Amino acid sequence: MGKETMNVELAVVGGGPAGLAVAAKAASYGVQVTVFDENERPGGQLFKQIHKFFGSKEHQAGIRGHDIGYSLLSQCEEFGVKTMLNTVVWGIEKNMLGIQNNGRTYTIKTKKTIIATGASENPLCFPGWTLSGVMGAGAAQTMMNVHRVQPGQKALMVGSGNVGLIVSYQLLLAGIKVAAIVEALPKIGGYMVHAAKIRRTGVPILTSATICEARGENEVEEAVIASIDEKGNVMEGTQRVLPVDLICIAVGLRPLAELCWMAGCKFMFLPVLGDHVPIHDENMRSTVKDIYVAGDVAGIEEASTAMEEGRLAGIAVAEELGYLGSEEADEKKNLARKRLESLRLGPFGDTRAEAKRKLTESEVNR
Amino acid sequence: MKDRLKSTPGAWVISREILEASPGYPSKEELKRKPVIVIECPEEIPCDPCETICPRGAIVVGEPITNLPRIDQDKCNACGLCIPICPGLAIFLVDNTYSEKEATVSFPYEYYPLPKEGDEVNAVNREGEIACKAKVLKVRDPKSHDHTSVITIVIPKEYSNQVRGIELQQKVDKNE
Amino acid sequence: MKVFDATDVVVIGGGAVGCSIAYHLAKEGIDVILFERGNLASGASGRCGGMVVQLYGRELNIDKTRKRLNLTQLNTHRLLELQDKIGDFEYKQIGSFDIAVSEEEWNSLKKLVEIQHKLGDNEIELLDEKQTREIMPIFGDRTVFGSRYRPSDGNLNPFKLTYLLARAAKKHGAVICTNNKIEEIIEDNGKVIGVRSCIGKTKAKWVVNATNAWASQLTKEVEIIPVREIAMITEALPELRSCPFEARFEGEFAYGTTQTKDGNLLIGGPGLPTGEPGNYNYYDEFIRLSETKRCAEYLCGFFPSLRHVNVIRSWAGTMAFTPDGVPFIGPIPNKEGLLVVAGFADGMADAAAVGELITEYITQVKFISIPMEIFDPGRPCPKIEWPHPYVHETLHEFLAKKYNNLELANKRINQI
Amino acid sequence: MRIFYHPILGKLEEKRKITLEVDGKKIAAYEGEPIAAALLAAGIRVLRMSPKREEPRGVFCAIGRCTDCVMIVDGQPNVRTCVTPARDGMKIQTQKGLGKWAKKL
Repeated sequence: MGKETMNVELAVVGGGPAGLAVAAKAASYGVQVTVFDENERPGGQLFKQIHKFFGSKEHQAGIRGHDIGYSLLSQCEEFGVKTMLNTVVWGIEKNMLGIQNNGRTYTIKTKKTIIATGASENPLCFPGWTLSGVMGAGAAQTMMNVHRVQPGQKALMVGSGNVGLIVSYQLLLAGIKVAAIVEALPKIGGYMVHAAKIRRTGVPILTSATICEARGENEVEEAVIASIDEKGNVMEGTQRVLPVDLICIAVGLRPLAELCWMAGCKFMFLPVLGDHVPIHDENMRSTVKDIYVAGDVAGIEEASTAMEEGRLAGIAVAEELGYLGSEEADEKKNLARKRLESLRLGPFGDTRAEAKRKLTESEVNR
Repeated sequence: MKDRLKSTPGAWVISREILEASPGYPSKEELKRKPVIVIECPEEIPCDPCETICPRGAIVVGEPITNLPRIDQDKCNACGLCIPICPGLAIFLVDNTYSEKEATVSFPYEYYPLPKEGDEVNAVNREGEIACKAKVLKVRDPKSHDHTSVITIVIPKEYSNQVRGIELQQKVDKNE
Repeated sequence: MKVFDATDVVVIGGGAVGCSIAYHLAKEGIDVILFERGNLASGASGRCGGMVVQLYGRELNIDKTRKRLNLTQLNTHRLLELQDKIGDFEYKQIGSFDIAVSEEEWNSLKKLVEIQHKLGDNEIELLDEKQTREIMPIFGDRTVFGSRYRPSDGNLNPFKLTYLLARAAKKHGAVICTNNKIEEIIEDNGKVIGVRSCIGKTKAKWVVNATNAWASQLTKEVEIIPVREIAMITEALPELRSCPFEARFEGEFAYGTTQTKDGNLLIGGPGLPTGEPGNYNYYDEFIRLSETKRCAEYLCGFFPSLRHVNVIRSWAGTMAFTPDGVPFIGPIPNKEGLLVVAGFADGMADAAAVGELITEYITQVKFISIPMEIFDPGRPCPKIEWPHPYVHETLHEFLAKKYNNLELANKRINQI
Repeated sequence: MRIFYHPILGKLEEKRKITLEVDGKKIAAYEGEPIAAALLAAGIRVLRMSPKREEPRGVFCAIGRCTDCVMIVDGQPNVRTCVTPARDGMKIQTQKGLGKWAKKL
């Protein structure tokens, strides 16, 4: 327990897409920003997104996630954003952060804090789920796309949301065979185009199907899958044994909002956005003074929205700190909000847009 | 080959009718008449790089961004710039005028290793089933494609409406 | 909803104490419904350290202390029996310390133990520094003058205790209804006739308010002082030969540690003052950075080797005190059918016995012989004068006084 | 198995090679990569045995949240190998149960 104290104008907790976007934006107006991240390198989960992003030109559509990551990093560098890596933020209180770096504890005094801690994957329990070789789809993605290591040779994907579909595709890119994708619902959860490109390789997508069991001595050696009826019960006689050594679980994400809870933010339960989500206003400000949220911690969406939310928060903070006039800030914020809106259109975006509206229009904000 | 797992029918497949009814899909006449861009994008997702990249303004998404891309076949000269930019890998180029009996299909491909020009490969349909033999005509992988190669294969004309790719060139364990 | 229409006894509060009451009543064939506003053990039971310390604090009011001890000693026996009956809740009698960290404290502790021995509490031991360190080798160099040690104290898993009690209660026919807040205890002419919750009214002959720190919100007649406590838990460690212990910190209420069966070390102590004065803000269950830091720093002084151990979680909870420090257990005067069970600083040290005591009262069948009078919620409760009852700083001062009051101590000693 | 060639990420970048000692055996690794990645590349997938039932566990979340991948690193148990960078000469042991602490507690 050290007694060292540092002063930071804007502290950004989490150096993923949202955090870096906030940092770059706020710093571009002159705010002194420090980003804290637990990992050896910044970028969060952005560097494992090696696919081209959807969206429009302003959202950097058609550009691969990791390239967006590099450009964000260089922007941060250009504007003099400081980063503290291998640093855990373990506590928060008003305008104070508790951090741990290299076994030492420090206190950080901040004027504004952005919590952009992202999300974690939901687990799924079935017999054998603790075996080595059963892992989150994002974990497999990290291993192959960031660390360049194959997490297995032959995989079963559980879940057909965009994460399940994209990671299945990336497994194929990394030279890993995909035995099947199983989805408990009668319809796939992700985009049709993602499913289509996987289907072109012959990987079967089995809907109304589930994993029953993972088997193996120490590691996964085979998976048992089966069809399920409308009530979710396994239909006898439909069980199949697949020889796989990797089972990826892609059954959704939930916000990593511990720091928001600790800070005393008010929450709203919104299953569409992953779970309990910190209530925030249309400037991404939480219900606690001087604390902002951005990205998946403020509701599970995807990296493009995370970055747009980050930019919005960055502008709002720069305004609050007096680096931007209110007129100019309003204009910029409106543009950012427009870009966000356009990412929340269509049958996939509507429910999220509605949930986000509930958050920003919550009475607690007033 | 043991009995392979069959994908659940209807679970993901976009029926030919839906595809053909979508505004990015060319008409039968156009398909016959000239090389055409085929956009297989029947879901309203917020995405428009195909519109942005088209130098002739032939692809229009417009506002809102979730509109399905529509293509003006008269403006389109089938340059194929939209194929590698599509994040969904959903744009193809079909040329039924290649020769009397043969057509070409160009499609995006990101797997390793790439086939070589002149290779004999298996062409696959949207379900990954082998449809016919094909010959690789062109493999284009310039830097601007950002690792999405565009491969053109020559196939018998009657398959030009179903072939949308080739079998992966990875060594596949035939026992499974 | 028929099942909730009427019953013999309604128990409010699903902590260890409430579940124990439901279990003991159901076992005697009495119809009982337990209502809990959150989940079982979501209040103080699930946030405590699970320490079963039979005599916390250094209260020198010997009469009260002795009577309290009767109850907690009985509880210790009953916990052992319960563990055979309802399942393993990891209760282990591993002893507990009360440590003196100053010369002054050491002297008062010596006197206290002497008196306790005179009163027949032969179990309590006075250990000098060397003996203390022998039993608990992980103490660092911080001055430890000596300790008061009770070998039969111990710890348990409060979640398991609560849930096992609830399960056993259900087995005997009790109904457990969680996530249902009781809005009101309904009275008619000085007689309690039931409760009202969001699912409707439930008629009952008896209502037991076992909400501890929240008791005065439903029963205005009792005054409960809620005290915010914080806790932290470390990663699982090998057996530290670490007894539960308490030690005062700069005149404040005690900090303590205890190791769970899985090896995690639970550490806890008083939280910092929060909220605006008069705002009833004691029920503040947010944890703050500064208080976790303070607590960790203090305990690292005792156990320097724990400096490189990771804390994996921290939280805050609410303890409850009565103005005179003795729990309220029993009927509320002029409110026929209403019983209050509240004001335990450590419910684990009372849960099993209190269940029996209440059952005994309701069934009028005596099978234990602990006089309930001293716990009478209607007793004249000597109130300490505070500027405002819910100002945190004052409470800390109050508690410090309560534990340190040498003048009162000397007076009492002279009386013996 | 390492992915030496990736169709999108290209050739594996050469980084400084280091040596880790895992349960007495030496394995090669790249400096700074997470220990868990180095072990996976060396085909080591079981990282610890659970305390109660002594069941094998491996990498699960790979972002430091689940603590399923903890091992004894240089005498310190419960080290999250998925977020701990590999350094030359590190001594890594499969953690059995709560593990043994080299430092006295």
